[in-house]
Amino acid sequence: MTRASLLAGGHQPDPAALAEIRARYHLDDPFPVQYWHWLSGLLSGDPGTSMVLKEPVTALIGARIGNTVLLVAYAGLLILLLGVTAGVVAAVGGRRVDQALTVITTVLMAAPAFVAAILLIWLFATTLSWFPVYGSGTGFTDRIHHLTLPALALSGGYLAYVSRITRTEVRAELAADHVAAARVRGLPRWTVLRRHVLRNAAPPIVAVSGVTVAGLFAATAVAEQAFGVAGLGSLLVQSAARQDMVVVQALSLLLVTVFVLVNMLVDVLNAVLDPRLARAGAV
Amino acid sequence: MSAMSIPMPLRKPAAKRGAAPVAGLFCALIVLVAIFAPWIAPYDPDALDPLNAHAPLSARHLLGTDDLGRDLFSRLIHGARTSLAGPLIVILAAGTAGAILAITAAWFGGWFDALISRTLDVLFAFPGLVLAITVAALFGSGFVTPVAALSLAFVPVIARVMRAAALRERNLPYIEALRVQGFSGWHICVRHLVPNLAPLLMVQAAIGFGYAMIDLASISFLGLGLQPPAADWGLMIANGQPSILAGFPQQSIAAAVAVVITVVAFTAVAERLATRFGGDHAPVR
Amino acid sequence: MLQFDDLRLRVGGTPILRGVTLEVAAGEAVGLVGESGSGKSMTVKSVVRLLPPGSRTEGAVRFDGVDVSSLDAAGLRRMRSRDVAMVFQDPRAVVNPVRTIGDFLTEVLRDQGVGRTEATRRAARALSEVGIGDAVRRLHQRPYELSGGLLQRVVIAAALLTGPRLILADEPTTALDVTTQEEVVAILNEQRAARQVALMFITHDLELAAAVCDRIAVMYAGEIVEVLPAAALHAGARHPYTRALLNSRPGAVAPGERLRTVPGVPQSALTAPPGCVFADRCPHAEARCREVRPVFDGSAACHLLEAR
Amino acid sequence: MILEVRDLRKEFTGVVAVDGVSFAVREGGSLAVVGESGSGKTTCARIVTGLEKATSGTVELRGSVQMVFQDPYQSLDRRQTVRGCLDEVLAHHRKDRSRTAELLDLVGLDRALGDALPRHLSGGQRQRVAIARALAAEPRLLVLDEAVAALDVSIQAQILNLLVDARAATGVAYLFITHDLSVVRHVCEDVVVMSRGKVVEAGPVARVLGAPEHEYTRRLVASVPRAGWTPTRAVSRD
Repeated sequence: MTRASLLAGGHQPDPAALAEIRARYHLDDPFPVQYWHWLSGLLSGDPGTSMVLKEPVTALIGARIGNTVLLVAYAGLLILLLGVTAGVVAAVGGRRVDQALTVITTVLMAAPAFVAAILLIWLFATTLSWFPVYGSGTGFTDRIHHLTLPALALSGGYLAYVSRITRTEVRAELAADHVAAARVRGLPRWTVLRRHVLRNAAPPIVAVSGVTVAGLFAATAVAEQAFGVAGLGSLLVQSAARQDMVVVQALSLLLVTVFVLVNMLVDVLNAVLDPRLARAGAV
Repeated sequence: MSAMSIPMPLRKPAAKRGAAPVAGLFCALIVLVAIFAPWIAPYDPDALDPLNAHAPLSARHLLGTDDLGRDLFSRLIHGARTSLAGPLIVILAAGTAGAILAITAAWFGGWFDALISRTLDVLFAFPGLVLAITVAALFGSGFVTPVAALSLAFVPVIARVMRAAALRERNLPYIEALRVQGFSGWHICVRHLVPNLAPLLMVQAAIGFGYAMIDLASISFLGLGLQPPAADWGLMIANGQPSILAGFPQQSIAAAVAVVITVVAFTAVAERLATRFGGDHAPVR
Repeated sequence: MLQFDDLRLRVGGTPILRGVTLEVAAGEAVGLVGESGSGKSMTVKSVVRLLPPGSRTEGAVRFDGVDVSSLDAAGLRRMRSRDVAMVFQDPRAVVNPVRTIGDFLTEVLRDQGVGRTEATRRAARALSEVGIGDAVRRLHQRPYELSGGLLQRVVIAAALLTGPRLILADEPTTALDVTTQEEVVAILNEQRAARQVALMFITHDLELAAAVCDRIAVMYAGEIVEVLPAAALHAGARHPYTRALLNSRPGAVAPGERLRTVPGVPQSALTAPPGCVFADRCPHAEARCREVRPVFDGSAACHLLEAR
Repeated sequence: MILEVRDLRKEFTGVVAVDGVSFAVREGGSLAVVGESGSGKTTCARIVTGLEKATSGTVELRGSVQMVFQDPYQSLDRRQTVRGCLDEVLAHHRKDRSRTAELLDLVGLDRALGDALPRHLSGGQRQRVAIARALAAEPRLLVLDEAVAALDVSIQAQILNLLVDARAATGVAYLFITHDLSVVRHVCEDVVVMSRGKVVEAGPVARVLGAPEHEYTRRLVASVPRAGWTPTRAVSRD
């Protein structure tokens, strides 16, 4: 079955209708030309209309973007708070603590979002019923309630990764000469940790956290699909399965744009945190 | 360097040293299982037995059966094949392409390096999963499409690390000494630069294998990879999801555990290699 | 004021120091000279307990008669911040790269409860004392904006700022050019003399040590093999290793002549033989040198010198 | 003259590293280029050996050139044995492979060390291997870029003796890049003093270091620690 006949909605479509559809969606043009039609539409502010859902892409995205942003913010907060804290604790907390956290992060890093998702669903659907395992919810509190499990599933691996990087960076700073010098000058342990270790380890941690949060937008696909959240990720997956190229193109472009923007934001933040980088960039 | 840096203890905790050989053995075992799956599996993984659906764990069915009465243990064993072959192809393709791009970029420098680096930066902005989903929408689902898309997405990940390393290596005095000796660039690259970068490439490949496995399984889980009735771990997790709510979590849990343990084992081996040869971890995407 | 009493140090089972005995009087400058691996740096770091993890010490380091290993955390901090200061080899590694020179200079004072204005005023004065003009502008600069020589002077200013009674200088000029080295050493000398501060000066350059210090201790393989007055370096050096070091310098012989070298490579405390540490390289070694460890008699540790 | 450098100039994106430098090395001679960091002396060496291209000026070389680097820990391929390293160079220059043992003897390395990897060797031993590798090609000029700076005093003395012997045995000329005036006095006949990219003084070692004429050379000579030396604070030059 060709894409045009799929759109015409029948096994034996009327040839005239088929031709009309092919012309309207430029399906006879070679792929670059099709792409150009879509791109020029996008640049004039209209990403087009879904061929399958017969709805404007802007409306489809508008209805779902709130859930995705909320989910990313929720998961991002978990990643930053828990990940960075665990990393710092592992770096300064002695060997037992470090070993325990290493085991936890190793398992978390290997547990992708969909594995975490089915484990959470199993746990909360059969044993505990603190959080709903399906749907997006309505109103802010209810949505947070619904998004808790997706956010947990989404953040696990990234949280472990951020914690690992934090641990490595903090340990590297702890071993740095200027930290030894600060200790020899008799500064209190906490002052050394705050003013020299954490302050200097911050730029790489911010960079990695930023890339991680930027990547979350793409990763929402799995978490939203697993928990039936109506968001951009699940829309992308469903549109891909229906070969609804107009929506897929618009969404992947949006996700890549967000990824690039967040990365730029992180670069700017890093230049503020580390004056050496600002200078290197200026020369 | 300065005389005052305090050396970190070189000895790893005993537990970690003990874990690497076990992980290595497990990796070897899982590869053997994948290769000899048809001889090991007790049942035909696709044999339906609707009367015996959702059978519990027993001596006949070690892990029970799924919603269609297929033996889960046999499906898990057969699933190892695509679940391992996919990441393997991704890593071989992306590793080869990434290393070649990285080393040529670092070696020639100038506008050639700038061109390759910028192209990789653009490619890097496409998260592997989004790229794979988009490509699946274009060319349809299956085994080949996601593997090809992920291979492409992994090239910049590996190439970035390798380029930085190659650049560092290229500026070491021993390379300059060889240049002064009058050796050709080709000789220096092939006989010195590449062999010295090989351990790092190995580490990158081993780490990347775990990530590729997770990404491919994610795509299967989303229904954009292999299609039923194929026995693939990611697909099994997705197929088992409705049964969880009905109280039969075996299919999803068994496949999930297989994915996690395999990734943990490969990552443990990779980290062992990394501490042995040095090098950084690949950034997660 | 400072006493090393048969100090032994092992790090994770590896011997680093094999019995160091030395005294530093108040206001005195002692040079610690030796090749890499001789343990001179660890000797000095043991004073402020800046030792790698897994270190075990025997013997004692006493400051004002108090064994530093017996100090609790607060006592150690008080000693580090008020009594002893340290200057390191590479100023660029030692000053926090993301903070300003002013932060670096004032943070210890601020921690001791000195107000911000007062701390800044004292920091500016300290900079001008080590010959850095335009102190107010310098306080707002960051380490990468200063040359290595200038930065080392900042480190020295920071060391002097809290009014210590002992400065530990670990190869403070090795990373600097020779003309810059002269300036930094001159400033160190001048400020030390003006304030009556004691100094332990680590270097591998015997002539530099002689110019800066009152006495010189020569270290080899984790031991002090000879202690002698700086003025008597050339005429008074008696230990074969000290003589070997003096003869190894290119300036020791007329141009074109062969240098009188000692064979082999420097030993470390780990590879040291049971007898005299220098026996396997010593041109005068006898049978007993290889078997019996010579006793340090206050000026040298050598069987051949005992006999005379 | 084995090497003649005329009016050499090198710019790195806006910074002039070498500015109108000329010098020459006699057949079998030994010339030192001394200066402090940033003087441009290493850039000159790298241009002579072809590692950098000059912005302008000429380098005339009559015969082959080899180089020994400062850092003995990174100037050898960490995966290559001593013998492998020397064999590779001998084969490349179509020299007799059997000379490996001869080269090891020349630089005073035990033949048994032929199968050792760099990580098994001390800094001095590595620098001997680097010198053997450079001499394997039988060059007419050897550029030594701070080749003894990273070594301990007693090892440095051994290597300096080795360099004097090797020159006597092979007739190779030296271009010695260094900051250490005592080394210059010991092994060189002529010296060029560089400061901020320019040659400030040149001539025979005894004359230039014994009775320096330029103000910078005077300060350089005066700041070397020696018997009876008292460091003084020059006019502060922030």
